[in-house]
Amino acid sequence: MHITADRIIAFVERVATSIKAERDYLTQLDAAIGDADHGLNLDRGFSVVLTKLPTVADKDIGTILKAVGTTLVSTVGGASGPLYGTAFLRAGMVIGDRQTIGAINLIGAFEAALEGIQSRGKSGRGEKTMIDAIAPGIEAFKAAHFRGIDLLEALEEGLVACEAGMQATIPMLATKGRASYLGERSIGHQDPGATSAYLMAKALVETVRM
Amino acid sequence: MHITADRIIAFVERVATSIKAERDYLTQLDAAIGDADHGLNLDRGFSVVLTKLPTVADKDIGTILKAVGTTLVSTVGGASGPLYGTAFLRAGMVIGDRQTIGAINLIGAFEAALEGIQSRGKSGRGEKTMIDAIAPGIEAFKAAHFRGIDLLEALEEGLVACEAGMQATIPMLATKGRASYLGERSIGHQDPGATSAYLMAKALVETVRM
Amino acid sequence: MKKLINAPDDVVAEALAGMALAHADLIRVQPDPLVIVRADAPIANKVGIISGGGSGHEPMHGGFVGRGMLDAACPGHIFTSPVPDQMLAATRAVDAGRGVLQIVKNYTGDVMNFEMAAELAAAEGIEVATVITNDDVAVENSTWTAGRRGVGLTVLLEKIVGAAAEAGADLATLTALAQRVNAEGRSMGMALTSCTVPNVGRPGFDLPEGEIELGIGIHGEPGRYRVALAPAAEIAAMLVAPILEDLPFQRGDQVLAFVNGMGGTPLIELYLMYRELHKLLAARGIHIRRQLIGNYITSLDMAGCSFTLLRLDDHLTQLWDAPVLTPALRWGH
Amino acid sequence: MKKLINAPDDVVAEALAGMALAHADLIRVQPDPLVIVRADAPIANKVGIISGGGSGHEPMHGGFVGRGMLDAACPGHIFTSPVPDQMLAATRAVDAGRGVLQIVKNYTGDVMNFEMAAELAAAEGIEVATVITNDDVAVENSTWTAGRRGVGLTVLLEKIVGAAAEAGADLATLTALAQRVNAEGRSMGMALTSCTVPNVGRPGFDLPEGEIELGIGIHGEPGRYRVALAPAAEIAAMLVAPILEDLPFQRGDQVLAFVNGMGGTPLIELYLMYRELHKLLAARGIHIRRQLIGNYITSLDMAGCSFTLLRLDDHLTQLWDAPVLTPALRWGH
Ligand SMILES: Nc1ncnc2c1ncn2[C@@H]1O[C@H](COP(=O)(O)OP(=O)(O)O)[C@@H](O)[C@H]1O
Ligand SMILES: Nc1ncnc2c1ncn2[C@@H]1O[C@H](COP(=O)(O)OP(=O)(O)O)[C@@H](O)[C@H]1O
Ligand SMILES: [Mg+2]
Ligand SMILES: [Mg+2]
Ligand SMILES: [Mg+2]
Ligand SMILES: [Mg+2]
Repeated sequence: MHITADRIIAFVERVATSIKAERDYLTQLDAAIGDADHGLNLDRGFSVVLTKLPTVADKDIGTILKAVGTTLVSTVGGASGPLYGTAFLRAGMVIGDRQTIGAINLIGAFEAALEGIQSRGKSGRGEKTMIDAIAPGIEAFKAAHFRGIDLLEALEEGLVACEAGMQATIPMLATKGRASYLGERSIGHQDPGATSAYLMAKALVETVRM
Repeated sequence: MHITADRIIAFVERVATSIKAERDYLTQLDAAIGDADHGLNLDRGFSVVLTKLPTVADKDIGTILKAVGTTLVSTVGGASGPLYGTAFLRAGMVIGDRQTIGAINLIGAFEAALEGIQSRGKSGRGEKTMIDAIAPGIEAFKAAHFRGIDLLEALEEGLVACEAGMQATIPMLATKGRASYLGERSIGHQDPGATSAYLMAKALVETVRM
Repeated sequence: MKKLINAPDDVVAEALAGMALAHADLIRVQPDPLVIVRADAPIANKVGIISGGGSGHEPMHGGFVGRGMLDAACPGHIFTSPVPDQMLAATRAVDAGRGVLQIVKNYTGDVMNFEMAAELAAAEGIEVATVITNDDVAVENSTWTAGRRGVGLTVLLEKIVGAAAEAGADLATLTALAQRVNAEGRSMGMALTSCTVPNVGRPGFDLPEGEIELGIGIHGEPGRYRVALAPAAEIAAMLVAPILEDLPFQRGDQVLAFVNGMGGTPLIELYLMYRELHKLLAARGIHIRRQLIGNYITSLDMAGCSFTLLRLDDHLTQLWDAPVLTPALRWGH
Repeated sequence: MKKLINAPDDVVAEALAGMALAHADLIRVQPDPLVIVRADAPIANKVGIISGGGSGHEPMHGGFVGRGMLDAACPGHIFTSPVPDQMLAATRAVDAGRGVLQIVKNYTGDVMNFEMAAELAAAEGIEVATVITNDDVAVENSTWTAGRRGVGLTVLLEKIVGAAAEAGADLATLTALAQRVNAEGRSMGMALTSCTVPNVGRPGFDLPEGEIELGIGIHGEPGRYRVALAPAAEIAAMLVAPILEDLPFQRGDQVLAFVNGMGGTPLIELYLMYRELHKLLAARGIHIRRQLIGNYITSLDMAGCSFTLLRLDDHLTQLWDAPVLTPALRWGH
């Protein structure tokens, strides 16, 4: 099973829709341990992404993802702007001018994206950030793929791990991002960035499933 | 029946006690149509008056009343400071160095006090101020006295008129003082100054009655 | 009530002590009777300019004491006129033989207390003149009422008259100038919330979430009208219209536009309101020649703002631009 | 939510438009990407000083653009770091060939966005240095966390470094100076109330009548500790103790004492807090050589305050006293 460029476009559109729908929920999560803007930030960014998509609609997947990344960097701001922006940019760079991609390309793209986030954010797992949803998701997807499982099913396994990772941020003590200023008081709240990362993963699975 | 200087001291003390007891009520009335300080202002002034009374305890009535007046001018501030201050000063000037006074002296003192308030405040009856309690009170007291009634009873008649005058401020439209800024919205509230004037009149009757 | 205070009764004295410590180069605070005096007062050969009123309007008036503005300010208790003893002490402290001008906001209490002080000063042989500001168009001006309140224009008037005094003008000239400024300016204010007097402990009036007070003064008193909360553009229009009509301001007029915060409204909203004011005036052909934006004549923690417009000519503009060095306003030195 | 605004999404742009109209002599506002630039930038032969961060902290940073302070400021959305495009545009607008210094408050988002901008500017051949302020003692400084936040000290640093840049210092000298100021200053803040982000429409957190947040930042985030409301003297002590311990400040030190309001607290309370601060420092033998009191780095309509202490020597004092002419700070001209 392969994913075509127009599926990638559909994926980005679905992310935008999902972020808009969950905007207030994400912002609310951020109010508890941050500054109440995560949903606003991402929705602002993905709204602009939607207006930019037509200009890359007939382009290769790398170009599409890099356009998403640059737009996010230029419009989101906050911590999540550079992080998600870098993630999409790096994924786009790895995929390059392909018009269709398979599981192996996806793994490469995911890992490049994660590495981009970690080096831009100087962060790792267990710090109560988006990484805690993304990293286990990638691992599970990769493991499933190497067990020989079909792309969609492997992605679904990744999504389950991603969701578990998101929920696992609740008991964590934040050591990166704004939530870290709260010290012990950050415990007991789900990380907004881990939540938006899960929404993106969910959008990907839904797009591939369609 | 005559009123002695130590009765006047007792009267002033009773006013101070009554103002302190009704401080929040007066302030609340002022919150509705003024700036929520009338009780605070008068209580501040009469508290200082209490500390000054010993210095005039053995003096004539005029000296006592003038000391009250000067102290009120120097400590109350707002509109009520100059007004009540002037009232006590003028009353003291009219009474002069008497050690006891009767109804005729009281009438003279009341009228001088009222005139002091009116000329300092450039105000008259029907403007929703302390004058609307004071003026009818004086008139009724005077009428009762000239009907040949005893001092205490005459004062009691005055007090009834004073209270009615106070209540009559409720439906009035204010045209003087802060309440006038409210225009029509001043209607329906009892004037704080008319209320404190009534409290003073009540204190006088109670002192004489004792 | 949540405030950064110790005991409600000590707020004014403690805040003034803080001011005195912070600005010892510009002012000194004389206790009992409480007066804020320019550090180098009296200034030889200069008419003294004094003002005062209830506290709770900070930085007014104490923050305007200094070179090029006030020589002394008399702070009353919160929202309560000061007592004559204070104005008399201020007058004595700043008189240099050329007389003293009292700038008084038109409130019954202020007017009467300053009047008594002026009588006492006159008895001591000090020449005193008084100018009463009454720029608030929310209140109808009628001989049957206490008249209009003095509000935002007072700040501009103190700056302009202070500059003229610094330049050596005599008492009669300053009085006439102050009267002219008062005649050429108008204000109107609004509140989003009430304010809480420390000694009272709760807001002066209730203002539900969807409502605002229009035509407020600066003492936490309710306004003339209660209307529905509206976008900034509409609120600005409600404030500007009665100001323009009243003077009236006319096409081609040049003005000093003053957007004042009531104490609890952040600067970002005041700048936003300034933009609305600018648009409304531009549409009427009125040119903003100078501006002042910030919290200058406040009502404790009230959220809201007021607009003041003062018609300018070259002379008033020069006086406005003249150097001023006070805790709250400083430029040109 | 009661605010003087039109649509929540337009607050920043409209307020900046108001600022541009009001201070056209000092600044210009470049749209898309949004940057506030000194009116006469670039200044020949001067290192450019830029800063920026989320909006909602007015007058910071836009109010500090002008002679003797910042050359440009990049305003993000409310409480959201600006994007690299803005810093790149600011860098281009102020670079006069001697390089540009970025002053960045230590927040993950700010740091990353400025970092990306610096990479882009470097690629264009503009020399860029970055100094990160992290003066907030409420946050433990550990290599395992995002580190301390940059708060009040940023204002003082921008003034001091701006003065040195105006005097002609080169980029390396300015970077070292900024690092020194950052090393010599500490801050701590508290909130009486939360604040309301226009786009959110309700307060960021609930703070019951009898409680305050201690160790807050400037983004409406909850603080480190929630404690009972206390008299001003006790609150001042709670703010001062961790500041003094941390540097540590010592008997005989001379300091610049900065009492900052969070936006909704009136000046009368800030002066009262200054008195408390003065008393606490005097008792420890620490001398206040200079002071700043007012709303300079705010959190929208939050009520509360912060203290910042900066250890001064003669050199820093001279730079602090040097002329500054910006919308929010002006003296010495
Ligand atoms: N250093 C970091 N590394 C990875 N993710 C981070 C880091 N810092 C913050 N994040 C993520 O960013 C999210 C917050 O994003 P957002 O609210 O948009 O930005 P800001 O914190 O600047 O307001 C957090 O929930 C967290 O998941
Ligand atoms: N011109 C006036 N003549 C007579 N009484 C007045 C006048 N102005 C105000 N008052 C009285 O003063 C009272 C208010 O006193 P107070 O609250 O102490 O002063 P302020 O209005 O300055 O706050 C009013 O209720 C009214 O009775
Ligand atoms: Mg956030
Ligand atoms: Mg009153
Ligand atoms: Mg009063
Ligand atoms: Mg943010």
